[in-house]
Amino acid sequence: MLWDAIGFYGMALFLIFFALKTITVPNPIHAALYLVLTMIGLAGMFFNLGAHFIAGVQMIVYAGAVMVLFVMVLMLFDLKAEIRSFSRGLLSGALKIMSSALLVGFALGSAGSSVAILDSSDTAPTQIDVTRQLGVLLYTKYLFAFEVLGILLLVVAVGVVAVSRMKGGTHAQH
Amino acid sequence: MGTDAFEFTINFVKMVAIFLMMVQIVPLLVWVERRGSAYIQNRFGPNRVGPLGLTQLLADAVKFLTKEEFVPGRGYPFIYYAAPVVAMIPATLALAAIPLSAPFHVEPFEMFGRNWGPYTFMFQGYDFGIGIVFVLGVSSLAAYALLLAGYGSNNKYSMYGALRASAQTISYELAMGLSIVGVILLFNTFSFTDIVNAQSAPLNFMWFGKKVVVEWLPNWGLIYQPLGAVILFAAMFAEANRLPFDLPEAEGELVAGYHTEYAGFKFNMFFIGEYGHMFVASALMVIFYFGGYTIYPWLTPETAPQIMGKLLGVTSATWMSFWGSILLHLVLMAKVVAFLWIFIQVRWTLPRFRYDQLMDLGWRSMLPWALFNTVITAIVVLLMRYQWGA
Amino acid sequence: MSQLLPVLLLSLFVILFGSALLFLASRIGAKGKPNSVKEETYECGIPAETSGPTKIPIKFYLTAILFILFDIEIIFMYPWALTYGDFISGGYGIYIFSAMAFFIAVFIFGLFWEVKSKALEWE
Amino acid sequence: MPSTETILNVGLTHYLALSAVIFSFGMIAVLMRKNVIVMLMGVELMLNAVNLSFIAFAKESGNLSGHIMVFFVMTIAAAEAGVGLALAVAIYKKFHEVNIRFFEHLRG
Amino acid sequence: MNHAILILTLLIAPLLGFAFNGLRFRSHNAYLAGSVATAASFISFLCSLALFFQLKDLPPEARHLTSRFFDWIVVGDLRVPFGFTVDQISAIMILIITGVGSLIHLFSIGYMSHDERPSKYFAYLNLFLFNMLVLVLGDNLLITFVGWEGVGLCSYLLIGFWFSDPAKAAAGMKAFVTNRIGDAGFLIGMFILFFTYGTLTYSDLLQLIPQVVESTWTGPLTLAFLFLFIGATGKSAQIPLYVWLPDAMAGPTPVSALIHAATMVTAGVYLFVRLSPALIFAPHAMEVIAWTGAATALVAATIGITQWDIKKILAYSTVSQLGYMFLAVGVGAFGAAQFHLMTHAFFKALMFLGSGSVIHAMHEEQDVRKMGGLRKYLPITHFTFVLGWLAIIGIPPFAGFFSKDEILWQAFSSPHGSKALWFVGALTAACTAFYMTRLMALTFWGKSRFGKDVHPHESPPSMTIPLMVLGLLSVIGGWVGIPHVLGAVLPGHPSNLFEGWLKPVIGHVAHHEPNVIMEWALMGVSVSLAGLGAWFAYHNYLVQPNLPKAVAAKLGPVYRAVANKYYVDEFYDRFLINPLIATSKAIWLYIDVNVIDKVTYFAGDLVSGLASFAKTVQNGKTQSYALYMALGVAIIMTFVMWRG
Repeated sequence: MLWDAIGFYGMALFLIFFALKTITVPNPIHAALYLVLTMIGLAGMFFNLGAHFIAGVQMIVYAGAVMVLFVMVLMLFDLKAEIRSFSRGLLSGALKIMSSALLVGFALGSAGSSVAILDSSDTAPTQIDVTRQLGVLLYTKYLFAFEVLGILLLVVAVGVVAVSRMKGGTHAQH
Repeated sequence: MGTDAFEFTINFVKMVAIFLMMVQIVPLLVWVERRGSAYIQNRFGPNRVGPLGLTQLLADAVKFLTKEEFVPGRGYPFIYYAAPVVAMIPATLALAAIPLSAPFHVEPFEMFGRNWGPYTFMFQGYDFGIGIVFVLGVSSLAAYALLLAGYGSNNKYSMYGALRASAQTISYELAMGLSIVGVILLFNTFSFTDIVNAQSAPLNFMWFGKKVVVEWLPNWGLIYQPLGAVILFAAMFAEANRLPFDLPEAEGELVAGYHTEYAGFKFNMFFIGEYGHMFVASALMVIFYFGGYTIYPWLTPETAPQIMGKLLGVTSATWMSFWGSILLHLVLMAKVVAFLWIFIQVRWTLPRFRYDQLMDLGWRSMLPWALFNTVITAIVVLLMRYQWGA
Repeated sequence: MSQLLPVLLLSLFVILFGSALLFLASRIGAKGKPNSVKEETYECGIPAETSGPTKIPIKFYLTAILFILFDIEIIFMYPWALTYGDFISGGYGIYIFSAMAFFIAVFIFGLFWEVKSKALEWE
Repeated sequence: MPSTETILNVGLTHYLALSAVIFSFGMIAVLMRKNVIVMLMGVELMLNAVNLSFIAFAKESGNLSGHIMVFFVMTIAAAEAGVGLALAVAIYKKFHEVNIRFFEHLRG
Repeated sequence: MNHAILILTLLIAPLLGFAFNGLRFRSHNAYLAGSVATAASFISFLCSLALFFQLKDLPPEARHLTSRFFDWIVVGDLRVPFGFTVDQISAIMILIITGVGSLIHLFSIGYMSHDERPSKYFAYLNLFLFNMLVLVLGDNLLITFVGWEGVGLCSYLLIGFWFSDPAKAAAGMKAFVTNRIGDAGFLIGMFILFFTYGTLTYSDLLQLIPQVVESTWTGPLTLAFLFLFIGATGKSAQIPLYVWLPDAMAGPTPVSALIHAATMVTAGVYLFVRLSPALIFAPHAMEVIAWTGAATALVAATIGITQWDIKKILAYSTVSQLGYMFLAVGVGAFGAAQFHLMTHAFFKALMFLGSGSVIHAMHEEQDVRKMGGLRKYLPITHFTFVLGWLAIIGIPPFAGFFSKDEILWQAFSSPHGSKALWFVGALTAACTAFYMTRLMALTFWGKSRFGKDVHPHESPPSMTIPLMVLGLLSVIGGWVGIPHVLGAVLPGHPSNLFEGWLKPVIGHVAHHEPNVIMEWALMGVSVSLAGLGAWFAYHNYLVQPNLPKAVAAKLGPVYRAVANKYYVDEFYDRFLINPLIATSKAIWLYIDVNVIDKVTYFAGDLVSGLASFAKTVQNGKTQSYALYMALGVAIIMTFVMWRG
C-alpha cells in the first residue's frame, strides 16, 4: 500500500508538473514536448488502473500521432518564445482564473466528499481478459457508435484535405 | 524473503542485462556492417587494428569520446542534447518486451538454510499481456528523436531530414500496424509468448469443420501470412530508416539529414537507436512469422531441456530447464542474426528510393495491400473456424 | 505500480547512460575555442542565409493528419482481431465479420478518395 | 487534514482530484494562452483529464464502458486536433500568425 | 430464417432501392432504375411470403412475430419501442402491399420508360413502399404514425411528380393539406389514447381496454376513435375530406393504382381493423363510421356516374369502395372490411393499370368521350379489364362479389347494422354497376370516337403481365372468403377461410342466428341489382346512345349538381377557405398591423437597445466566448452545489 501510494504521488506530481509546464512555458514547442510527457505519464496512470490496452492506445494515438502532428506543425511555424504568452486583460484574466478555480474547487470538493476507495489489491486476473471484454463490448453494445466513428473519421479526412487546399475563400483579396 | 525486494532485484538485473545487450549490439553490428559491406562491394573493410579489425571498435570508441563537444550556434542546446538520448529509449523499451527465450523453471531448493522457489524466470524484460500494443506504442515515440534533432540543430538540412524521417516513419507505421492485424487475427492474442507457443506445434488448422494436421511442417505464421510478412518486413526497413528507405539522411540531398550537426558520442547514440530498431524489427519478424525461439519439431520448449540434459549430462530439472532456455535463446539469436544480415545485405545492394516513390509505396501500395491482407485473413479465418452445420 | 517499475528503470538507465556519456565527452573531448564561423549553421561550406527552413510543403502536415486518422482506424481493428476467434467460436462469426466489413469499407472508401483527390501524391 | 489512512489508500478520490487539477490547467490554457496551438493543447489536456476520471471510474465500478468511452474520446480528440491544426495551418499561411487575436479577422 | 432478419430485410430492401435510385436521381435509365426498384419490391414480397408461411405454421392464438430492435423514445411514462409485428392482419397487408406493389413496379417500367426522371419516380415509389410497410408493421401507434406521415409525403411527391404543370402541383398540395387536417385528428386521437391508457403499443392497448372498459367511462375511448376516424377520413378519402383523392389522379397512373387505390388509402381501414377489439367498446363511434362510410359510398358512386375522365371515374369508384369498407367497419364486420380491402386492391389496381394502359395507348388522352371501340386494339387490356369490371360490380364467382356481399349481409344482419344501411349499400352497388358498365361501354365497346391520327396499340409485356396476374387474382381472389351459406352447397364445403384466419385478432360483435334464407335472398337481390345497373348502362350507352343526354336534360339541376360533384369543392372554397382567407386578411390588416406589429416593434426596439449594450459581449474573441462558457458552467455548478 505504501509503495502504491508513493508510486501514485510520484507520478501525480510529475503529471502536475508537466501539465503546469505545458501551459506556462512561453515557447510553444516546449509546451508541446511537455504535453507529450504528460501524455506518456497519463498512459502510465491508465496502465496502473488496469486499462492496459487503453494505455497502449494512448501511447500510439496521443503520444505517437497527435502530438507528433503538434510538434511538426509548431516546428514548421518556427515560433520563437512569446514575450506575452498570455492574453491581456486584468478583469477577464481574473474572471478566467476565478471560474477555473471555482470549477476545480467543486470537482475536488465532490471528489473528496465521495469516500469510495479503490480496492487496489484486486489486480485483475489477466489483463488480456480486460482487453478481450473491451473488444466484445465495443463490437456488440457500442457497435453503432463504432461504425459512426468510422464515418466520422472519413468525413474528417475529407475535410482536412479540403481545408488544406483552401485558397483563402471570399476575403482572399485583402 | 520479501517478494517485492526479490522481484525488484530480479527486475533490476534483467533491465541491466537488456540495457547492456542493447548497447553492445552497436559495435558488433557496426563491425559486421563494415566487413559485410566490404565483402559485398568488393572493397577493404577495417583490417588493420587487431584480428579481423575487431579492435577497430575500441579505437572508434576512443575517437568518439575525444571529439570536441560542439553545439551549433543557432541551435537550441537542451533539445539538441536531448535528442540522441531520446533516440535510444524506444528501441530499448521495445526490446525489453520481447521474449528472448522460453521461461525456465527453478524447482524448490534449499540454500543458506532457507527454502527457495519454485520460481519461473521469464527471459523477457516484462510481460504485460498486451505485448504487441506496447511495442507499437513505444516505437511510435521514435519520431520525437528525429524531430528534436532536426529542430535542435536549427539547420535546414537537419529540419528537412527530420521532417522526411518522421513523415516516413508514420506513413509506414500504418502498413506495419495493419499487417500485424493479420497476425493477431490468426493467433488471437497480443502476447508474444502465446504467439511463439502457438508456433511450436505441427501445422494445424480447421478446414470447413475438419481438423487438418501436417506433421512435417511447423505451425509458423509465414505459412498463413506470406503477404503480411513481406509488408511488415518492408515497413520495418522504413521504420528503421535503412536503405533503401534512408531518405532522411540522403547524402546527395540533405548532407546527413537530421544528424548533420551531430558528432562524437551523440552521433553514436543515434546509431544505438537505429541498430536497436533493426534488432527489434528482426525479433518481431522472427516471432510473428518464423516460430520465435522454437524450431518445430526439433527444438521446442518441451524438447530443448531434454536435449541439453543429454548433451551436458545434467539431470537436475532446474539446470535442464536453464540450459534448454539458453539453447532456445541461441536459436532465436541465430534467426535474428539472419534477419540482421538481410538488413545489411539490402543496404549494400539496393539503391535509394526517391521521396515521392517512397511515399507512394507507403500509402498507395503497401497500405492497400496490407488492407487486402487483413480482409483476406479475416475471410479465411472465418471460413476455417466457422462452425459449419452448427 | 510494480508492473511499470521495470519500464521506468530501463528508461532511467538509458537516460543516465546518455547523460553520462554526454558529460564524459564534454570532459574528455578536445577543447576548441568557439568562434562565429565554426558555430555557423552548416551549409556545405557557404555562409548560411537562414537557419531553419522557411518554406514548408503542406504535404507534411497533410500526411501527418491523415496518418492520425488512419492510425485510429487501424487501432480499432486490434480489439477486433483479438476477439475475432471468440466471436466465431461463439457462433457470431458472420456478425463480427460484417461489423468490421462495413468499417473497412468506409476505410477503403476514405483511402480511395484520398488517392483520387491526389492528397497523397508527392512530387 | 485528512487522516494518514485516506492519504495512503490511493483510490478513486485521488484520481479524480488529479484529473480535476489537470483539467483546470487545460482550461486555463484555453482561456488565457494567446497561441491557438497551445489552446488546442489545452483542449487535449482537458480531454485527457476527463479520460483519467473515466478510467478511474471504470476501475471503481468494474464496468468497461468507461474504457470504451475513453477510446471514443481519443478518436474524437484526434479528429478534432487534426481539423484544428489544419485550420491553424491554413490561417498561418494567410496571416503568418497563430495568435488567437488574429482569428478575429475571420469575422463576417 | 429468423423472423427478425426477415422483417428487417422486408423493410430495408425498398429502402436500399430508394437509396440506390435516390442517389442517382439524375439518371435517365428507366430500365435500370425500374429493375432495381422492382427487384427490391420483389425481395420484400418474398420476405412477406416467408413470413406468411412462418405465421401459418404457428397455432392460431400465437400467430404474431414481433421484433423490437431498440427503444425509440423513452420519456417519462412514454416508452415507444422501435418494433414491428407481423400478425394475421399485417401479414395480409404486407402481402398485398408487396405483391401488388411489385406488379405495379413492373408495370411502371414500361409506363415510365419515356419519362424524364425515372430514377426519381422509382425512388419515390420504393420510399412509399418502405413507409407503407412501416405503417402496417409498426407495433405501436407512433410507428404507424411515422409510416402514415411517410406515405403522405410520398403521395404528395408522386401526385405532384410532374410539378411543372401548376394544376398537378396544386393537386399534390391539396392532397397534402387535406391529409394534414386528418393527421391532426390522428394525433389527437393518439394523445387521448395515451392519456387514458398510458400506452401506445397495440398489444397492450388491445389487452388493456377490454379489461378496464367495464369499470371505466368509455367516453375517452369513443372520442379517441372519432378523432382517429378524422385521421382516417383524410387518409382514406371519406366525407368530408375525400376531395383530394379525385385530384390526386394528376399523378402517374401506376401511382394512382398503388397509392390511391390499393394501399395507402386503405390505411384508415387497416387502422380500424387493427384496433377493432377495442373499437367494439365504442358503439357510438362505430355508428358514425358506418353512416359516414355508407354516405361516402353513395355520394361518390353517384358522382362517378357523371364523370368523363377515365381516371376520375375510377377515383370516385375508389372513394365509394372505401366507403363500403368503412361501412363494414362501422357495422362490426371487420373481417369483411379487410376482405374487401384485399379484393378491392386486386381489381382496382387492375383497373387503374388497365386505364394506364389505355391512356398510354391513346397518347395521354383521358377523356372517355374520345375513346370507344378499343376492344380490338387492346385485346389483353380489354380482357383483363372485363375481369375487373365483373369483379367490382359483384358478379359471382368473381372476387368482388364475395366481399361486397359479405358487407351487405353484415350491414343488414349485424346488431350495429340496419335495413337503411343495407339499402344505401345496395343502391350503391347498383350505381357501381351502372358507372362501371358505362366506363366499359364508352371506352372499349361501341364505335371508336377518336381522331384518325391516333393509333392505339397494345402495351409491352412488362405492362400486360401485371394486368394478367391481377386479372387472375380478381377472379380467384375472392375464393378464400366464400360465405358459409354458399360454402355449404359447394363441393368440398370451402367455408370462410379468410374470416377464420383473422378471427383471433379482430373484434367480434354478438350475432343473431344466421338466417340462411334471408342471406340467400339478399344475395340474389344484390346480384340482380348489379345486373340491373349494368343492363341499364349498357342500354343507355350502347343501344340508345342519345338517351343519357335526354335524361340529363330532364333531371336538370340534379344532374348538374351531381356532375359538379355536389359543389363540394365550391362549398369548401366559399364557406371554409374564402372565409378563412377573409378573416386572415381582416386580422392582418387590423389586428396584426395595429396591435401585434406595434408590440413586436416595441419588443424589437427594446431588444436592439439591449443588444447594443450586450453586443459588447460578443466581441469576436474566442477566449471571451470560452470564458462565458466556463462562467456559465461555474454558475450552474454553484447553483447545484448551493441547493445541495
